[in-house]
Amino acid sequence: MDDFYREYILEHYKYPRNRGTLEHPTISHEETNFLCGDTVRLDILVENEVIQDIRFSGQGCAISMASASMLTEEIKGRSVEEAKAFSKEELLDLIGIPLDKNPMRLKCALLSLKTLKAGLYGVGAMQDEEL
Amino acid sequence: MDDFYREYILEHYKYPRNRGTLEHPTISHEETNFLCGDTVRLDILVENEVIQDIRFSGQGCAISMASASMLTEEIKGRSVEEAKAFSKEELLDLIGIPLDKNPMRLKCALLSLKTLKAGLYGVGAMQDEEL
Amino acid sequence: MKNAVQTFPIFDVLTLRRDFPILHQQVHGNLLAFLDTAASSQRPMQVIECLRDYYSRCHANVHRGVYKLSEEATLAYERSRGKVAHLIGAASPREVIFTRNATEAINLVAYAWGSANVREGDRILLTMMEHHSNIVPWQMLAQRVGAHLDYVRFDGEGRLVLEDLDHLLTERTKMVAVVHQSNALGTVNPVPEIARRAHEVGALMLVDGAQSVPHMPVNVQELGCDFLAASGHKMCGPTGIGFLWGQRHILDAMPPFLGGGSMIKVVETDTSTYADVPVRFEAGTPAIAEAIALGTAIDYLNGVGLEKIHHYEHELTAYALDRLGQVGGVTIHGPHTVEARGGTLIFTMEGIHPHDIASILDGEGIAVRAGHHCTQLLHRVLGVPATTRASFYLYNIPEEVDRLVAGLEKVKKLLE
Amino acid sequence: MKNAVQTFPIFDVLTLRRDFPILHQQVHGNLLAFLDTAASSQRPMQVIECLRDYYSRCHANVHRGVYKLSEEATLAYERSRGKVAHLIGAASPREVIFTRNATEAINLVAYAWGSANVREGDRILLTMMEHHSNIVPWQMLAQRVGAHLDYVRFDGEGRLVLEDLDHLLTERTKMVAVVHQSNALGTVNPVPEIARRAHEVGALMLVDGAQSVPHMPVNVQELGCDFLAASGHKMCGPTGIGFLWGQRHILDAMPPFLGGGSMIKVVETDTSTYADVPVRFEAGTPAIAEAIALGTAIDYLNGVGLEKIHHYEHELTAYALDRLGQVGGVTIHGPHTVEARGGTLIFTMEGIHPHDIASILDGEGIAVRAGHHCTQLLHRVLGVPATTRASFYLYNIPEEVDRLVAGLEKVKKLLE
Ligand SMILES: Cc1ncc(COP(=O)(O)O)c(C=O)c1O
Ligand SMILES: Cc1ncc(COP(=O)(O)O)c(C=O)c1O
Repeated sequence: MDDFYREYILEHYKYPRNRGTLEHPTISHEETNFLCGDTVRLDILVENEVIQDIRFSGQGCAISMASASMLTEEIKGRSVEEAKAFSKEELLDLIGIPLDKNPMRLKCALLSLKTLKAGLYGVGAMQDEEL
Repeated sequence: MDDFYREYILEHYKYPRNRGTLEHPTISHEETNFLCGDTVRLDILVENEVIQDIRFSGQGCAISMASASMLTEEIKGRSVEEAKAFSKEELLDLIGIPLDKNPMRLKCALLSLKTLKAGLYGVGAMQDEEL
Repeated sequence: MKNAVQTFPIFDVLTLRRDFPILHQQVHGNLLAFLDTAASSQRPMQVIECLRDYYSRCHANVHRGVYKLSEEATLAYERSRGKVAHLIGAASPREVIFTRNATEAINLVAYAWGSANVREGDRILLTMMEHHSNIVPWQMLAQRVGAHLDYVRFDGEGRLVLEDLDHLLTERTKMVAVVHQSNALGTVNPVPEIARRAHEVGALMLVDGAQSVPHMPVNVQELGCDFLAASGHKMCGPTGIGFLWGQRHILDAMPPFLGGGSMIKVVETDTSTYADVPVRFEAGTPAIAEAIALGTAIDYLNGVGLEKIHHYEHELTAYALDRLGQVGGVTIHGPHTVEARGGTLIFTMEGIHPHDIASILDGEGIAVRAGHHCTQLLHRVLGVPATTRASFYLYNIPEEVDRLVAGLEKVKKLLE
Repeated sequence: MKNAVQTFPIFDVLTLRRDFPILHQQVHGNLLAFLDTAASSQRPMQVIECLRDYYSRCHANVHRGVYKLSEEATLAYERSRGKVAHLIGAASPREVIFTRNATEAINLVAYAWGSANVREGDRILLTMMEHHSNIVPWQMLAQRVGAHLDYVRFDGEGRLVLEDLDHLLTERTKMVAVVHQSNALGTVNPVPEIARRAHEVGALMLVDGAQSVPHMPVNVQELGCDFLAASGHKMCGPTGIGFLWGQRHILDAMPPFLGGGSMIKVVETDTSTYADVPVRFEAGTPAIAEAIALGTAIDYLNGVGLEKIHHYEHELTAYALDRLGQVGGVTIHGPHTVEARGGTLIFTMEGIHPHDIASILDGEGIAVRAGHHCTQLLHRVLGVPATTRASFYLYNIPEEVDRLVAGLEKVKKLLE
């Protein structure tokens, strides 16, 4: 849908924030969307229960990459507790596009959040509805 | 269908010809219609390649019993060769009802012929389309 | 018999019948009296229109498409899974797997769960009133792994002999698979009690709900079972769709059944990683339109109310038991009261073959079934190779019972 | 682009499109251009009406009913089996088994034939371009019995490397399972030659005809194979129906797959005697309406003519290969000429993710698919995780190719 590709999204896609890796991350976690093979890896530096730094790498569509860019921007500097509580609704708000009616694209948008939560909780995988 | 239950059929059903068994049959064969559990057994006495005597036993619906009665009546005295060549069309002609449009009842009508042919050919079983 | 109709004012059956186009046709010159719902029900216009609408407006393959049609088809398909879950009180739609029919659902358990959990010497407990679809898959499993089958008997009233559980349920029993409502006798079995007993020895409990889910409120939590199987075509839905419900943790631990598209995460040359439930058990393109239309059928049944349908069928069955019981030479097999029984009854007529009964009734426009109704063990216990079966649903009326009785009198006149 | 339409005067596509109601809708403000038939085709009114008519006039369960509705349903169901048999040149309708889809058909062979015939150390030969539905069932079989899988490679043009057969085909090879037309590359494989080679070492040959049966004349005698699998929903038929064809003597010798109603002769407590083919493999209530409507779909395809459809798709594909090849940054994977290829093509665009392509095209009303198309092994060979796929059928027009090209230009403008 054209609607997905707003300026705002495209800007994050073309000029991603926090793209890259960390040398000594406290947590490093990677998730794959098996429906399309997209991958997001997050390197997170935690100090005093606060996310001091976070970087994302991987490959995927504009939606998943823009979502990772926005999420990392939003979450950096927050406490781990706050990050754990960050909901999928908040992320979708941030992205600002009506993804709820497209299950496939929703998965793209939520991939980075899934990676974040699985990483912070230290679990292997996470279902969409647990976000 | 009411049509099946013509006087002629009912008469054969209520007063079957050749019902019973033979003491020393040359051939004795039994077939079951697995769709309904109906059974027809034929005892056949062959002398000089001619069917000298034939009896049927078993249980089934009016159609299968009347058909066995008519078939045995028709086939008695014929040569084995003729009996083997007796076709399902001939039997249906004899019964005189339009069974070709009802596969279930067709099976009832043909059970006795199947028993006859399998018995004469000495094979274990026979498909409808081989009759 | 307009009067009779008014004796069961649970819902307006005559108005409801208008939803079923097939019921308004003549068969051999008489209005169709369809008394074979136990084999397969008829469908309301709403379900037929749903199929038409789906194919005319929104069909596409599900799950992987990012374009609008596929999106809509996927949402409708998953919404339907939710409707099934809600209907049977499942904890989550993820516990519902779409299959072709109840038969495939039971085979899925026998193959996927069975092969992983049943070992040589183990036992599977069935009953003598099971449908072949709840016998043969277990026989095949037993033969594959060297397990054994046991059977609970039923008594002269068509009730399970629960005392049999005392010696048949042992530590070796791994599965108890029981029909909820018999498709022949009509008996409704005490599933919660049997499930409790099964769990006491560590066995799982599968309920064959093919005949109960369409006709009464069924709640898997109240039944206390582990698996439930049912068929869409018996509950106003299309053919080609049915479902298996299973406890989430049991499904999660089960290996897949059919392999193919959708049910995988990663495929490599020698091995694959499988998707989560329920998709793990839905290989290939599912029966999309059929699943969606099953959702519409569930909406329809909920609209009338399953409690009401059940009640209505009780009234109709009581009437039928009474009227048929008065026809000379007729023996009804199964419970003679409506307590814990559904609207399906089998009978025999002294000296007259069931096929002849069904054929002659067909001439009157009355559709009943003759045969063993896929319950040969049950018929062997009854001592007859075949019976005639009349079965009712929300669209049947007392007048059809009267026509059945009149038809049976004609049968007697013709063949006696 | 009315001119373009007139360049392929094989049949009157604009008139024919009127039969497909779904094609005349707007998606996001644009006329739908449906280019995802390889996932699932659309249906003509004739098929939709067939379903409606069946449910409104003649539904009843098949095979065992003696009353009129059941008679008619049974005849229609069996007539449809005959249509399938005729379509693929089978020796007899008895060689045709109805399944849910191609996936179930292949699983049926892997379970029923496989478990009885494949032993530890045996080998099964596939190709790297197989659909997951023709890989995973064999992996599961191999794991059950301890057999091994081999794969024929494909080259840079998407053609099978037939020389691989020289060393991969051995006395231990029991089954060769090959896709007839690839659902990704579009390649049409030389099945008769592979079948001949398979038979030389005593192996059987299964052909995955999911993408060939809908699009070209397919004759099992000419292919020389032993099994053929296909899906109704890809050939103008409903979802929930597909078929397996097998050589009669092979089917006759096969043990059953699913157990249940209909597929038995005699059921006893411990064991059962099974019915003859094809019923032995159709346990439970089949997808009756769907099978009948598949027959109507076959009538429809025959009415247009499969030879003509094939020819028309060739013209359209040649046009698409030409036009797409000129879009900068687009790489088409698979044969670049229409020789031995069908109307399905996958491509990638430099630096742009297939999901974005499909999403943006959706905004233009163009439905294409993005992903691995259930061919992960193939995509791993290509070195890309996903591609975009456009696929054609008898209802597509050159104008839709032009819109696809224009859409891709828009994608580039937006994302580059
Ligand atoms: C080549 C091929 N084989 C098998 C299949 C599986 O078909 P279905 O999903 O209908 O079982 C498909 C369809 O996706 C296919 O394209
Ligand atoms: C009690 C019971 N179980 C199982 C089945 C099998 O249902 P299906 O043929 O739809 O798989 C039936 C239907 O005949 C049934 O009545």
